[in-house]
Amino acid sequence: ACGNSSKESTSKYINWQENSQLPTLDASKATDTVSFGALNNSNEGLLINASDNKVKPGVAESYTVSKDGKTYTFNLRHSKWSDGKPVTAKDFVYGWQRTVNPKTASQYSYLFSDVKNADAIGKGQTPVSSLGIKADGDYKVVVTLDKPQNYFKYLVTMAPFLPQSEAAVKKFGSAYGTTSKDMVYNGPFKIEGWTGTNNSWTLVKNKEYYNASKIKVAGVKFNAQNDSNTSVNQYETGSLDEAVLSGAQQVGKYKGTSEYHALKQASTFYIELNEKKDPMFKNANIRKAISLAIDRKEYTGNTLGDGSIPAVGYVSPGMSERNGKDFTADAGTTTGVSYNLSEAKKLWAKGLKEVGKKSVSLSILSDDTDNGKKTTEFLQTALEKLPGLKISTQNIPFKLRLAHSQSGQFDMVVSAWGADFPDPISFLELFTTDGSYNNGKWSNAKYDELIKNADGKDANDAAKRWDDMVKAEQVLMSDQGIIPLYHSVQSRVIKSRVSGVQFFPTGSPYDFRDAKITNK
Amino acid sequence: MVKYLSKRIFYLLLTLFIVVTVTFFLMKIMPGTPLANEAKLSVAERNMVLKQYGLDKPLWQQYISYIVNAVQGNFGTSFQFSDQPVSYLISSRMGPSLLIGLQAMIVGVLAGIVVGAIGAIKKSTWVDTSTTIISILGISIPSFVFSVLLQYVIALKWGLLPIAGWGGFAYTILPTLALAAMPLAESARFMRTEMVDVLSSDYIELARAKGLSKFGIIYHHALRNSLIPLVTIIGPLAVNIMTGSLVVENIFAIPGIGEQFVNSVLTNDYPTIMGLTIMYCFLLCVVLLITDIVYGLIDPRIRIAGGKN
Amino acid sequence: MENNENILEVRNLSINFQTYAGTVQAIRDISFDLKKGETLAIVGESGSGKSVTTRSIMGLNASNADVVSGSINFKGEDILKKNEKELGQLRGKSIAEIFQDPMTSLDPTMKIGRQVAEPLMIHQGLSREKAMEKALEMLKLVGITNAEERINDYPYQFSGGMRQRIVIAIALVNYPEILIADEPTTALDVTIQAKILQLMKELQQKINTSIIFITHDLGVVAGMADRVAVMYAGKIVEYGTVDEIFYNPQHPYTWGLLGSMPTLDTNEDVLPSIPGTPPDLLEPPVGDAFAARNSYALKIDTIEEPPFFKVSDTHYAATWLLDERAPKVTPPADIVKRQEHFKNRNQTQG
Amino acid sequence: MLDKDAPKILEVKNLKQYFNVGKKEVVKAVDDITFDVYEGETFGLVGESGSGKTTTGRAISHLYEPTDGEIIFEGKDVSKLKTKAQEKEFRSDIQTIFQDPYASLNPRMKVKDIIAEGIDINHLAKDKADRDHQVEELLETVGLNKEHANRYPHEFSGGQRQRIGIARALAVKPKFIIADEPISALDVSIQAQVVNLLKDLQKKRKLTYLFIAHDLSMVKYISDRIGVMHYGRMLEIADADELYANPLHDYTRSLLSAVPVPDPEFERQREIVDYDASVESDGKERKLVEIAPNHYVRAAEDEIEMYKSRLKG
Amino acid sequence: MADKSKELPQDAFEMLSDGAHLDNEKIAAPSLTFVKDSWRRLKKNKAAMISLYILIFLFVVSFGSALFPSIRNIATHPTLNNLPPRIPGIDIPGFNGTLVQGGNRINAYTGAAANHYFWLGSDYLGRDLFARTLYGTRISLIIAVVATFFDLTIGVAYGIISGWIGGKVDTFMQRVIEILLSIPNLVVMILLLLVLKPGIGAIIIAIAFSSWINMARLVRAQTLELKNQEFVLAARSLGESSLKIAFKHLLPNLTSVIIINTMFTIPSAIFFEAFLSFIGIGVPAPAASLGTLISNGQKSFQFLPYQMWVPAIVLSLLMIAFNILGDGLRDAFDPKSRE
Ligand SMILES: Nc1ncnc2c1ncn2[C@@H]1O[C@H](COP(=O)(O)OP(=O)(O)OP(=O)(O)O)[C@@H](O)[C@H]1O
Ligand SMILES: Nc1ncnc2c1ncn2[C@@H]1O[C@H](COP(=O)(O)OP(=O)(O)OP(=O)(O)O)[C@@H](O)[C@H]1O
Ligand SMILES: [Mg+2]
Ligand SMILES: [Mg+2]
Repeated sequence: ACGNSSKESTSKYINWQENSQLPTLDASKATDTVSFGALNNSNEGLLINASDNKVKPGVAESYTVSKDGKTYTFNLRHSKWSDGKPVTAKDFVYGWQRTVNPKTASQYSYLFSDVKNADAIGKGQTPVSSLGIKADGDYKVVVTLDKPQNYFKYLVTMAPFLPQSEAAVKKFGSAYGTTSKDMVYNGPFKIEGWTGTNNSWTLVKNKEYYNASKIKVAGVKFNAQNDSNTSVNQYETGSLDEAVLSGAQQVGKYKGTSEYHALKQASTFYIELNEKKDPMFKNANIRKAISLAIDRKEYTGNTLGDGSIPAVGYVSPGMSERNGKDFTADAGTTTGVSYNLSEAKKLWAKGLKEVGKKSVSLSILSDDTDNGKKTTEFLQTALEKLPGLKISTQNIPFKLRLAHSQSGQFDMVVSAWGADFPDPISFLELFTTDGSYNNGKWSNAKYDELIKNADGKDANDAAKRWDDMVKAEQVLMSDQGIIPLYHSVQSRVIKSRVSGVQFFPTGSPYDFRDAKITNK
Repeated sequence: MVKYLSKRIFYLLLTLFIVVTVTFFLMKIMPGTPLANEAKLSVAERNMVLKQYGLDKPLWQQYISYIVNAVQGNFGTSFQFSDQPVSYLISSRMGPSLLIGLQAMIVGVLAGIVVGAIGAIKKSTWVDTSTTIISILGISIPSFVFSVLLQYVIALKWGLLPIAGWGGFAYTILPTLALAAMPLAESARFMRTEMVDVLSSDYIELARAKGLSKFGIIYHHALRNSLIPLVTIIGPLAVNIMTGSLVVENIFAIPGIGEQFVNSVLTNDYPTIMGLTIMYCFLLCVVLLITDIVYGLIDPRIRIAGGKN
Repeated sequence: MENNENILEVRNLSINFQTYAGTVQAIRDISFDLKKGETLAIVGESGSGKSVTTRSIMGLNASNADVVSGSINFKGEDILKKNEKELGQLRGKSIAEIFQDPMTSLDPTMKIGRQVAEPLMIHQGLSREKAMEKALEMLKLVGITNAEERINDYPYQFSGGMRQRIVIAIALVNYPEILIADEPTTALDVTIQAKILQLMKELQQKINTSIIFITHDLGVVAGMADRVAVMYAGKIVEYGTVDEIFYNPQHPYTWGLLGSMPTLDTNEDVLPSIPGTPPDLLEPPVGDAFAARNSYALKIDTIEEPPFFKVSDTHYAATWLLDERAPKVTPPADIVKRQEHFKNRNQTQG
Repeated sequence: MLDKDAPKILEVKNLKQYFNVGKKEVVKAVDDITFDVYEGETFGLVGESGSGKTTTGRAISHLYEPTDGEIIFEGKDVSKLKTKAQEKEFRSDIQTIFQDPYASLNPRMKVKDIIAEGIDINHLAKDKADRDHQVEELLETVGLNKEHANRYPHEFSGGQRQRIGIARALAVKPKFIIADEPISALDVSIQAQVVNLLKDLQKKRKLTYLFIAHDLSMVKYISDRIGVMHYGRMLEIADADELYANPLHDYTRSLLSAVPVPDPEFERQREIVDYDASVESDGKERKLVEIAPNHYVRAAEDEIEMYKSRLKG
Repeated sequence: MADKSKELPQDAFEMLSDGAHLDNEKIAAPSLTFVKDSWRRLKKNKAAMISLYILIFLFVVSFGSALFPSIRNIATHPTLNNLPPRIPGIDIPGFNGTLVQGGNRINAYTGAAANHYFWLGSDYLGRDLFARTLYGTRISLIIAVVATFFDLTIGVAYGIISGWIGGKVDTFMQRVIEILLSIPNLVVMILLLLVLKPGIGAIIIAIAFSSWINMARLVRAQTLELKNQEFVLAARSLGESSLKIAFKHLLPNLTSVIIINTMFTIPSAIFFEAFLSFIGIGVPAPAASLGTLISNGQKSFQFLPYQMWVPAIVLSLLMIAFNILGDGLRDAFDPKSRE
């Protein structure tokens, strides 16, 4: 209606709200989106994310890929660290080695697993220097992979692949990356004002950046706070230029205004059924009945109301496309995500008979977030419409829930997966029989084979690989290996004076390189 | 006095020791590790991370080294902030909490004294009733409701003060008010009861018989005698404020330890939760100790007795 | 000693208290005078209205008190008509009071020197130093040893007897014209009591003050008083000089009081006692309030209140036994002995 | 007056009762006192506040475990009672009447149940009717009505309460009653009622009293023999008349000189004798010495002569 | 006085026959027990009586409503969610189904909702807020009552034992309390709730863990005082056993302290639960306490204010009523305050 009435500030800085604190600036240690966001705006990798799932040149002006898809050669431009020293190929070699080095204990080193010798180094079997990255002079980086990897260009945009200055790491020692001062930057912005524990930090234009003249804003002031009413109030009074919305009311207030931005996340919420603990879930009819009993439209529209979209499958839409066609469109089936209560009841009755039960009591586990609670409450009412099913609910903190999920302490759990990089495999690899996040232990030989092909034999053939993945998705859905619920959307409001901020569904959530402030 | 102090400090340490022990083992029962994406790591990588946090050793060794470290003020490394020592995390966020807590304590107690004293002096009149209602409201309205209302009305609707954040005195006013409601109510209540008692005591009667004016009686005799016992509720009030700060800091986005505590609970950052728990206990013990000592210092009746103990 | 100037005249004073249960008629139509320099003792049992009487002289009655009638004339002015401010100028200066309990009547958190100096600062406008000097003198006068050092001590550092001396110092520091002592020694041991009483007598002579002395201990009365008023159930039932009351008592209640207190040479097997308990002042009985406990009661006692009968110029008693129509009764043996002693003495004197 | 051949009902031998033993400030509430009480007599105990009178009484009724010394009641050492039955018997033989009529009755119990508590403990009533009957009788004994049985203590005046307390003590048919300042809190006019009642009961029930008071005139009136206590010590013991006629110890003299007497002529002549308590702590060893028959004074070796001459003079 | 010529009977000046008039031991006033007397004084305290009635009302309504299946079974209607209060026949803004959205007051009951009436509105799942609030009140009261139970058992027993036995035992027990006291109870709660499965059970255990301490201290202090009262000594010298003394003499005299303290325990337990709910570790859905309802409502307070106000008012009412009643009882039980 009239969200435009809110005041706007005239600051040269963009005031930005984050939901959680900044844990680290050490690219080897970062695990969360806030850190990724701060790192990718203050540092630049070989390539950088561009809109529409493309990449554009970063420190590497150009790159070539060998025929077999195993060797990448990056040609670096002349650029500087914020302390004035040049950024060279060695910095990449050092940064990557440092991340893979088991002594660093990086939690994202697995992203390197296709780089030659990475896994062996992680296990401490070979020296770090054997990693498949070499500096060819100061301005050429040569990367060797164990096997072709279709999405490698996306990986190198990510924080763990950023260059790191050996001199800086040595100089700051254990403090490296723990405050904004104990860090050097080679990106468009430097970070200032972060003590390592406080709730605010500022991206300030980096004069040493090779493209500094193209940077339009003086900087971005971040505030971490998690009370969404407070943020929206601050947004209203103009002390914030951006705020993350939560809940149907806030979304409802701004939806339809030009300030409202629904940012798709490459993430999907789904139910896993614990086939190991409750063998009845091995019965496909039961799995399907549960899925069919959920009215995802009503759920996302009325109960969540935060802009999330009903699941169209497992892989989230808008993340990757081929020949202009979104993966979900290619995989396009409604099986697995549609609502039909009468059919559900039929299948349920049939399934129960097959497993020889009359009634069952199940508990459903989820996070203790607002959405988590709403979800369990909704599912409870929805699923109890299946005769003989009694549902109890449990909501616990996220990390605790993860622990429960992984140790199999659940009947049904609402899980979420966000892709690391914009390729369907980032979703699909989860549900192979031995997939590390396959907590429900669903197993399907056909599926396993398709994934194996996509990753191995078809890895260098984009079309075949795509086809493998589409089929895998279809198998997963028609067998109801998991029950997708919705694809989350992050709803933000941004003042109209701010423009040009880029958002990405994976990796770093935003990019301020092209941001602009137009004060009226 | 020295003996008394050393005895008290011994009990303080004993309390802390018990708290450390209990929290340590409670935390160990909990599932969860510093790992963000455990499943994707190789066993070697996982062990590497665990080793970094000292979680690879047997439990009793972890316990002993925790105690040893804690004695030296080292509470380990946060799970949430990689490489950040918990002690630094706490100390760097202490300032805002202390500032707001102290302000709230001062404002609340002072206002409470005034309100309570007025109630007692005007006992059984409408003034008394209204001061009583004020104090009961202060106890009855949850601080989160109160904070939200303050923020909505004063900051958002009237635009008088910043909504939230940290940076200068103006930012501290609303959270201080929100936190001060409880101590105001409690101390007003306490003050009223105490003052009513004092006002009916023999020495007040004597003061009247001396010909002191009403004001003189209250100022010279009644106030002091009812204020002294007020010191004893400072400890409990401090707890109230600590509890309240969790909510208030969150709502007003204040980078204090209360906000951190909630965040740590939500992110299962065990080392930080433990560090903060010990911190809170320590603070509370110290407040209790100080109030006891101050009470002894300002009340002539136990000045000596306290010393002898 | 004989000085007929009345410094205080209480006339027909009646005070009620409003309580949930009804109206307590705490004192009913009492009148008495206080002469300059004399000591008037008021005796009577608990609840008979002694404190209420003195409180109204100080203008300190509780908020639920209700002056039904009467006046209290202090040097020609009615205390009951004064407002709080005027009363404040009177209290502690012209009229001072010593309270019963030395343990609780000093402010526990104020140094005693300051507490003694306070009335000086209020009423004489003395500076703090001057007032402290005078306070020190006063403390020496009431017998605080080492007064120079102890002036900075707190009340809890003193024994009960010492505290009572401090309370007396506070009362006397402005040389009041009237000193009200409401059971000043009840809480003390006999030996300390004796010392305090002696001190009071000495001081009275020094500053020539009039004392209203309240007690229920007739022994103390005998030692302190010039004149005595005996109260029962909110009324004065007999008053006279100390000798008249002790040696020629007329009211059966006074007989009872004197009889129930053995002297060191009482030998009777049974002490004369007053049976029963005092009446409830919520509904004072018709007639003589004492009738129900009086073994000498006449029928008229249950019908009509006795007026005061004059025994001598200074001695009055409110009992029908003094009416000429009343039968002659023989008081208890103990009293007869006293009356005989009185007769003999008067004869030898006269 | 007193049957001198009467047997000793109570012997207190070198009784010490200290408090806070083991802590810094030991309170020597009772410090080595010795005295006997004969059957049927009234032994008065006087002394200033804090001199240990109450403590002595409580030690005798075995509410405290004595720090040292013996209390022998009817030939048996009180702290060595073995069986529950012995203990029970002792408990019903010795009863106390308390000082504060307001604190000594449980405000939440009916008078009936207060009085019957001892009856219940010792199973002295056959049935409920018998219990009620006994209570009524006791109430009558102390001059109250049976209608009062169903009321609560707060409805009574001080003197009435004190009589309820006496009824409670009498309920278990004791032989020995410790009356700890039973009249100090009462009005003069009521005191005599209670004293008369106590005297009357003594006669009718052959009771022995330990009568504690600080009102010396009353103590003299009621007691056969009197002990004077000071700072936890017994300073003088003598027959009541003897003590008043020939007080030997300075403290006794001082006490007597301070007693207010309801006789103006006497009062005008009164002279207060001061007592300097510091003599007691001059380090000399003192014990009770029999200066005249049945007249004991706490004296050091070298003071005996002085007391003897005092007695003659 | 003589002129007051009253008809005097002939025998006016005769002695009254002995004894007959002398019985003054009768008590005229009707027998008033302690409880009756306190009740009388409480009745005079209007605020306390109103509070008492409010509490009785809330208890009866919240627990009574559990007997009606139509209120007890709180159904979700996802299509009827977030509707403001609408009471048939009432057309006052705030109760007529309208709410302010974007500056205009609009009717929220459109489409599927047109024929529904939610007296106090509905929540995000379309549950009736009236029924939810009753339910939440019930849960909050249950939590409070259980906390009280621990107060009355652990707290009272601990206090009596500590005070009565005295000596070393007392010193030790007091030390334990001191230690417990110096652990902020919020921390205790959070730690316990991390370990236990969140839910009413955990909250009750957590509250029980620390709520009794205050009671224990008060009871101990009072016991220490009573212990040396002469009526207790009297019982001891009659040979009454300790256990009986505790039950016959101590407990009845502790009742007022206990009752008064209970009046303050109850609201603080309710309050604490609300607080836990706010930081997200309260009663898990779909169960709800007043605290969870308020903190849910608080999140959308600016849009759907009734969702916070309704439970917040009930909570405040409970708190105020308990506090005023507690104050009133304190006065009523205090014989000193006898007018
Ligand atoms: N503020 C009051 N409200 C109600 N009744 C009162 C009040 N003050 C005194 N009384 C009543 O007035 C009567 C006389 O009380 P007063 O204090 O004068 O007695 P007293 O003779 O001084 O007794 P005592 O020897 O116990 O001090 C008593 O019955 C008492 O209960
Ligand atoms: N339980 C106790 N613990 C410590 N000290 C005690 C205890 N009981 C009594 N005393 C102390 O012992 C001393 C003697 O007390 P006791 O009560 O026997 O004196 P008393 O002669 O009865 O005095 P009063 O005339 O005041 O009743 C006092 O100094 C008292 O403070
Ligand atoms: Mg009085
Ligand atoms: Mg005593």
